[in-house]
Amino acid sequence: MQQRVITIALLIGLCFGLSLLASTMTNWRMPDNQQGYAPEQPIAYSHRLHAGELGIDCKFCHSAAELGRHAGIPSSDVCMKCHRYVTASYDVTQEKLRIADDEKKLLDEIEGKPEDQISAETMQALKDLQARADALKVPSSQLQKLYKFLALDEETMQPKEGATPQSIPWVRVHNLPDYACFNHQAHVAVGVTCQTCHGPVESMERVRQYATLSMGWCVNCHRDATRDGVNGHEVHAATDCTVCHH
Amino acid sequence: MATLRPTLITGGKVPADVTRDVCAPMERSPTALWWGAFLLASTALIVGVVAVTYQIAMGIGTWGLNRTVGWAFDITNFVFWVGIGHAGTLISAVLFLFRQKWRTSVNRSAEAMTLIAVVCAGLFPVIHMGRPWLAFWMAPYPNTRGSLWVNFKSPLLWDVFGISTYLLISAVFWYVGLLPDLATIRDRSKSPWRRRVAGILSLGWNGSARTWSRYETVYMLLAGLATPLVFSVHSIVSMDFATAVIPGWHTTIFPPYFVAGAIFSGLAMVLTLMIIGRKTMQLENYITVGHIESMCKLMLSMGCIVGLAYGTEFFIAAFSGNPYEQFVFLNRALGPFSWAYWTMVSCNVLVPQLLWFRFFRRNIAVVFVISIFVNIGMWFERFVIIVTSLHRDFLPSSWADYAPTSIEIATLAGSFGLFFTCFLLFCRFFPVIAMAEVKGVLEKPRRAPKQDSEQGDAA
Amino acid sequence: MSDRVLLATFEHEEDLLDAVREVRRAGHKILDAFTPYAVHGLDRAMGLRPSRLTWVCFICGMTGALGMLWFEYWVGALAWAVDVGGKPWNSLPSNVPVAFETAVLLAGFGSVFALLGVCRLFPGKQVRPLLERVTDDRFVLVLDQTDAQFSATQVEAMLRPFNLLELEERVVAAGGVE
Amino acid sequence: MTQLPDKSRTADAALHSLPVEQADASSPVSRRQFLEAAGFSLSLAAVSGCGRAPVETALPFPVQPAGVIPGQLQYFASTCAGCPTACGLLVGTRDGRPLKMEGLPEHPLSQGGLCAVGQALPIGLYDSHRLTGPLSAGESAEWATVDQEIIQVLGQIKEQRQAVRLVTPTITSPTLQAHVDAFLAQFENAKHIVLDAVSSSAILDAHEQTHSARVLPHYQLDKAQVLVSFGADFLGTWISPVEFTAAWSSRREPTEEHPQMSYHVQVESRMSLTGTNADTRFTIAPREQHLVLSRLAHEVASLAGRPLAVSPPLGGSLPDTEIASMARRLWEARGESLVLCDAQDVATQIVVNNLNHLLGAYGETLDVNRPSQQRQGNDRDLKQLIEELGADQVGALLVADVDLLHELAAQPALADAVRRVPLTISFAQREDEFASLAKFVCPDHHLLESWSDAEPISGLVSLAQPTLRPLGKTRSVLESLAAWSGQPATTYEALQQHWQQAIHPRRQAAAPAEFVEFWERALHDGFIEVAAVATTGGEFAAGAMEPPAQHSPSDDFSLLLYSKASMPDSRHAHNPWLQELPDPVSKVTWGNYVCVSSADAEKHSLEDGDIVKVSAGDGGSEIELPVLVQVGQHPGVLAIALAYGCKGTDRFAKVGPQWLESRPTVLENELVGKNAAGFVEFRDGARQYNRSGVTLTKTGRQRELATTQKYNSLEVPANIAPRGGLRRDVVQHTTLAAFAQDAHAGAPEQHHDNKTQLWPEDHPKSGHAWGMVVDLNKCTGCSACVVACQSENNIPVVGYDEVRRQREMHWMRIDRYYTGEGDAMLVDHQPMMCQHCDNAPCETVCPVLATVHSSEGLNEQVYNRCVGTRYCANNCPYKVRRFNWFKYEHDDSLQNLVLNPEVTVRSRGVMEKCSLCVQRIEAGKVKARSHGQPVADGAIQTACQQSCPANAIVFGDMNDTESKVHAAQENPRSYHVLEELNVRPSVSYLRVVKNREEKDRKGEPHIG
Repeated sequence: MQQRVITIALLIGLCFGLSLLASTMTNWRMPDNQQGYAPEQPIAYSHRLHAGELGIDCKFCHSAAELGRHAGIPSSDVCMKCHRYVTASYDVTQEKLRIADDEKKLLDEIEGKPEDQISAETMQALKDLQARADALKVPSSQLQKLYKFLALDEETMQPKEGATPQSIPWVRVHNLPDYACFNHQAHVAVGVTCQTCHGPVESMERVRQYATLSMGWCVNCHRDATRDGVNGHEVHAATDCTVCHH
Repeated sequence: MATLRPTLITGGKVPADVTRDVCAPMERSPTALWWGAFLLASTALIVGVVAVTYQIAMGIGTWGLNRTVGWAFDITNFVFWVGIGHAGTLISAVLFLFRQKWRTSVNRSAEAMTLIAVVCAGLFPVIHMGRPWLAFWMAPYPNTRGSLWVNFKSPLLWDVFGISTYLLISAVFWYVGLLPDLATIRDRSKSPWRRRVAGILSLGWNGSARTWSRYETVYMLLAGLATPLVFSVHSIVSMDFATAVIPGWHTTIFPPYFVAGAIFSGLAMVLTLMIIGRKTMQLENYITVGHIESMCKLMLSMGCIVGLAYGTEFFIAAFSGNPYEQFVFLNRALGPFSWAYWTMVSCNVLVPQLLWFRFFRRNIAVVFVISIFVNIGMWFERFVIIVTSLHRDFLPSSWADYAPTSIEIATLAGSFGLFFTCFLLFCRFFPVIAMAEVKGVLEKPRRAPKQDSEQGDAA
Repeated sequence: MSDRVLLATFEHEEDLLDAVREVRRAGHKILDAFTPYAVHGLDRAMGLRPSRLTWVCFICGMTGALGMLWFEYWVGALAWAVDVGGKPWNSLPSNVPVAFETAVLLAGFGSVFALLGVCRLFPGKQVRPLLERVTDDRFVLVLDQTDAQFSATQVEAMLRPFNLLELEERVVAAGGVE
Repeated sequence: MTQLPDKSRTADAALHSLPVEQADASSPVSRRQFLEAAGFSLSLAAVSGCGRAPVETALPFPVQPAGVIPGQLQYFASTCAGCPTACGLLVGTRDGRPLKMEGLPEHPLSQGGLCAVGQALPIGLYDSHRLTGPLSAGESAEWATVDQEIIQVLGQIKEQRQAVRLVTPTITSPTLQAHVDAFLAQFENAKHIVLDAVSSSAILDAHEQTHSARVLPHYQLDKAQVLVSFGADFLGTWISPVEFTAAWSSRREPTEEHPQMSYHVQVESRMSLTGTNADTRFTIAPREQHLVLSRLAHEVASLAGRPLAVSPPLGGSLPDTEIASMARRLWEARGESLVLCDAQDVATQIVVNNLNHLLGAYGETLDVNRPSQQRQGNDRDLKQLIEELGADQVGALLVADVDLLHELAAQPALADAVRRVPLTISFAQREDEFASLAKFVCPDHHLLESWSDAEPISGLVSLAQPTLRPLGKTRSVLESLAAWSGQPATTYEALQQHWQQAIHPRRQAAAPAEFVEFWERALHDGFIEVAAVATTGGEFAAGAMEPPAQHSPSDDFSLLLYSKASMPDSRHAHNPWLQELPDPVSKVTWGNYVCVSSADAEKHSLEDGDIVKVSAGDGGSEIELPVLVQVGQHPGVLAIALAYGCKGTDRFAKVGPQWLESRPTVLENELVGKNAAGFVEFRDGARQYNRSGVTLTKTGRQRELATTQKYNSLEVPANIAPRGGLRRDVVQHTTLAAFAQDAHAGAPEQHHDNKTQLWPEDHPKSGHAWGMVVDLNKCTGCSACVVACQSENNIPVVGYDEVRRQREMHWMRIDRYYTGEGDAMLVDHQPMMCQHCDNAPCETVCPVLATVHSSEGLNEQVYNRCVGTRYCANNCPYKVRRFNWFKYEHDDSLQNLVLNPEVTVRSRGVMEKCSLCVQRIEAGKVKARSHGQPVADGAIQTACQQSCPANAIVFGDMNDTESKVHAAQENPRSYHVLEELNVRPSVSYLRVVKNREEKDRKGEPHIG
């Protein structure tokens, strides 16, 4: 009798544990495998928006990828190339455009009409639009952070007195161990796309480690590249140890 | 029809006596002598553990090695213990195949010694690594390195397979041999816990004739497997050196030379233990002077083979006309480490020559002393081979000296501690003599005569 | 159902051997014999056929050797051919030692586990010894009483000349005398 | 934070299991069983989640400087200020920090070479022991206050017309010199005293007499066919070693077509680096120099048909025949011959000048019109200063870039005298002996932090530019002086101003007329050639040659004070790389010692490491140091290196691993080495680095020397040498005569066939096949490459004890062998690094594939795969593998800035070795590929090759038949070390050719 109870209990435990395992199988990782790592960033920069919707080329910001070992996290002044002028968030700018259109429509309606013939509703509508426009928050909270790091005055976009610009402490997503050395230039030069290793970044709101970045993953890609070539032309992707380990 | 058997066991023992005598040490509480020995051994063991812990915490630098002499005490101890580990299998397997019945009294303890020695040996390849916690990289397991396996061309990897196989097979061999005796213990022991433990360990052995016949077959098979194994293992160990380019290592005679040396040292260690054991456990009737003498004969022959090997090395060096080779051997005999070399020669070649004389072979005290000498000599053989070859190799600029540190000496002591601690525990908790086998070789007492009619019928 | 068996206990292996021969000559069925050590010739006397464990051993050994040889070749020459000291990708001599060791390992373990299997030996197995001393210094012959022309007295008469110590009847559960 | 999801999961597991347990709470057994079950499920849950690496943030520039590419090395041309030689420098900076010093290839003097000191600059920069701000009376202060106080005190001094003395070593910077003069001009009684640790003032004084111009001639060794040097260690430390090495080695390259090379005789008392490389070497007692030179002059004069009036006395340890032949060869090569001498005795130097005049060296191999400004020390001024100080006549004493008290240790009273000086200012970067007494310490920049310029040779001006912002609140001497002279200016402004006024007008026709372009050209190239400053006089007026004084023989020793190539002066005493760099000759690291000749060692039964007391006759200064028995040293001579025992070097006490049996690098209240400057005496107007009447006594104590080489000969010990196996031909020799007949002369006869392979060669090297060739005939053993490698490859400093235990970590070592005896002795220097064998013994034995062969012929060592069995090191015939016996510390976060990010920092327990700078190879390949071109020959240089002053190392692709390395391997002199092992190295060596008659090697058969 008691034996049976025990066995049942054990079975329950076992099934429970197994089910638990099964549930986690999806993100089953070898130790040190950082795949899927998507830390929160000091500024909620959206690659989906910039690289995706706005279609900015990766190398516009990560310009060093063509020139050296590191793709490099762009320095904050790169952001300022646009955000000196674009200070509002994406939705806000869109909203503003919409309001402007409506306002224009209304104004067209009342074009040349004398004061007294303009209906109260229209006036009200105009007022409402005004109110909506004023309600819009400019600049966006995220950009404010940027300006703060750069110690810029939000109105004038001029450096604040006495304040020195700070580096933005981005959290590293793709982080190889110190004994492994990946050279971006080498790969970009032969036309390996960023997505090959970094995945569909243009669709990521917050950047996530896409590949396992395990040695096997690198080596197999090198083998395939040597066999099939990279988009058309032939390459020799060596699998010598010291290509990465020196 | 009744075959004549030589007197192997004295004192006119009958099976019942065997059971009693052999089980006695397990059943009575340990003697003061045992406690003393155990205390000594375990102290040495603790010293060793401390030393190894310190070394692993600090780094290999706590050994006296340098850029030129990369191995010294560590691998010396390794080869030494592997060598010790060879006698057991030799006695139980090889002598079994050669139908040497006298082995039955000593094979159990010899096998135990083998097991323990191989464990001691196995430690050193691990702790001698710069990063012992990565020792598992030596195993060919599937990995995410795409997929990077191990180097099957490296003798060190052969070692990994050789030693682990040897350990496992000897363990199985020992345990299988132990089964009937465990059953005996189970059936006769009074204390319930021993009954229970022996019951589990004996796997429900019941001495059925069917089981016995299969058992015999398997035992024979294991012996047949263990015999080539024992030769292969030390051949592989010798290849660690033989396949290298270093003069003094790069020698084709190493495999036989090492195997002979291994058996030599193993026998010496068995003798040392047996001579102590038979005294302390009152087993003089089972391990008789006859046993000791026949082991002495074996040891003498092995000693001569080893001596021959020493000579051959020099001859080949001279014959080869290779100045590096020649220099290494001159350096061994006359260089900074000549003291070690001559210790080796005198202990391994000169001293054992006494065993040509029956008087010495049958004189327990003398044999004991000789066995100790051989143990020392064989340790130095490995030391000489490793250190003298390394410390002065090709480029004079990188010649270096070697001196052990306290840590290394403590580690060596620790390995002896481990060995004796385990062996003492074995003597305490296991039948040191294979009862079932000894019973089989007892001298048969007179039988009551049978009726002639039976005879007639039979005829 | 249950069997009634007859246990004949002897003191010396020769007695047992002779008794076994005698009993078989008389055409009685021997269930089993129990001895403290391996009695030579008993298996022949009882007419047990030689064990087939040697084959198990051989097959395991071959598997080990060939399997390992292939694995080493695959690792060295196919999976990731790495230049090691200018040695050939597939260098047979250097593959032999490991292959050999593996062969021995598998052969050894294979035959031992086969033994435990066929003899149904496993930890925690309950044994009801027929006689305490069967693992000490007694030899027991177990005869089946169920066959037709069996009679205890006859058997006793038959065995007495072989210094029979005692004869005992026992009822055991089906499935042998263990 | 990334742990969270996993944690929560395990928590759930515990939660869900609760009700079930209550249901079954009745029986204790089942509870226990149950908990096991629960525990099991938990463990599964735990397994299901794996840990994350710690969060790492990346900080980009807020605003990125133009041209900076993250992780790319950028080179800036500059000038080395490690010593007054002012070699051209290429500073490699990465992400804004200088990492690697390289030679400036176009530089006319150093020609791309850089010495060990230059290579070791970075670790001196990232030194936490440097002063970070000014000190006032030992307390750290603000610049403003310090300036204020100093200006005020200076004001008083000006009023009271007190003497102002500024002591510096030779200043090659024209701008700084100008500001020094300007500063001193404020005062009525002010003087600039030039103190060189190792001064050559006698040479200048001699030329003042013979050429009526106090100049140091510019020695042009590249023009010298016959070269006789009396004690001048010009390849090691004398005046401009890098320049001289380049020049000297340019004449050491005999080819099959032109089997010619220079003839170099060295006459010296101790074994100097130059001596080891000479074709012929004689040893004489130091005091015989004058005598021998006079007799040589006599011989040459008579050859010239202008016999001297007085013929010098006979005797001395150099036979007439030798002197005669020396004279003959000098005379035959007149116009192309040169005599050098390091004597600090004007009379002797006058003889040298006469000799060189007779040989027509002036204008050919000697240039006094564009003199060298690398040594300006004036010892007479110094003597005077000491007297003034003694008499309390100095109001203000300013000392820059030299430790006055350390160098003048012979004057015990000096310290008190300095204390009595009203105003003492030190510009020291670290608190040295003088600084610790000085009222004010105004620390100077490290040279990589500040602007500067130099004019080593009149007419060659070069610029030094800062490569990072000053790490501390330091200030350049120039700025300090400017501030105190009342017209503060930044060094940059000062430089431009001075160049505009003084340098630009001297421009050559080719140079840009616009100053801005002129400046930019100079800045880009690092140097620019201008018109030399016209020197007054320069015409030879034969000074009277006084006959040498006769010396009565005595049993007393004569003591030689020298400086090591690895530690030329005390400013580098805090540099761990240089401290651990083996001396090129003795191979000893960490400290100085007394070199004793073998004969004397035998006589006094001395062995290496015996501590002896050396005391000067006057009973004044004495010193206790361990002995080094130095072969090739003249009997009766002791030699001790200067620049040791510097204040603050006890900081190295704990360098290297500390464990149960380790010995400290610096003993209790001692320093690294001992200061031997106490033996320097003033004699006839110059500081003398040798003195006689020195006694030596054994103390009976011992201190093992930390040498990297224990056995010093190519010949194995005779008592255990097999027949025909006495000598090992790892270094092969031949003589010029033999070479002229057969270019393959010197190759041992082959006993082996290394064509046929045991197994099929199925490892084609289709792409590149990297290889290296080292020309042993050019290599002088200067050891610059050792430090270059250390700096490039993050090689740790391991300290005295580890070196003593033969565990030094240098990937590149230089083996030094003595063979033969006396004058016939041969000394060889053999750079030894991983030979990258195609049949590498180390690779076969590694169980985990941590060292394997690359498809380009490199022997790869993968640190992160290594488990540290040391089997590979055992099996390496060249013993070039280095093991990390301990975790060598990288705790000093400032010092860690020196680490090269391209090279992994090895952890404890792994093997390492020369990788042929594979990181540079990979970078070079990527660079070429991204431009779509093949790798050009010479585009990839290894660290050792780049900086080799002798140009002895060639590296490249052996598959490229056009490459230099391929050509070098085709050279008849090329051979492999231990060829008979058929390990097929990728590194070859070029046989040594000595321009001498064979005297040793009496038909001794060789290994090979």
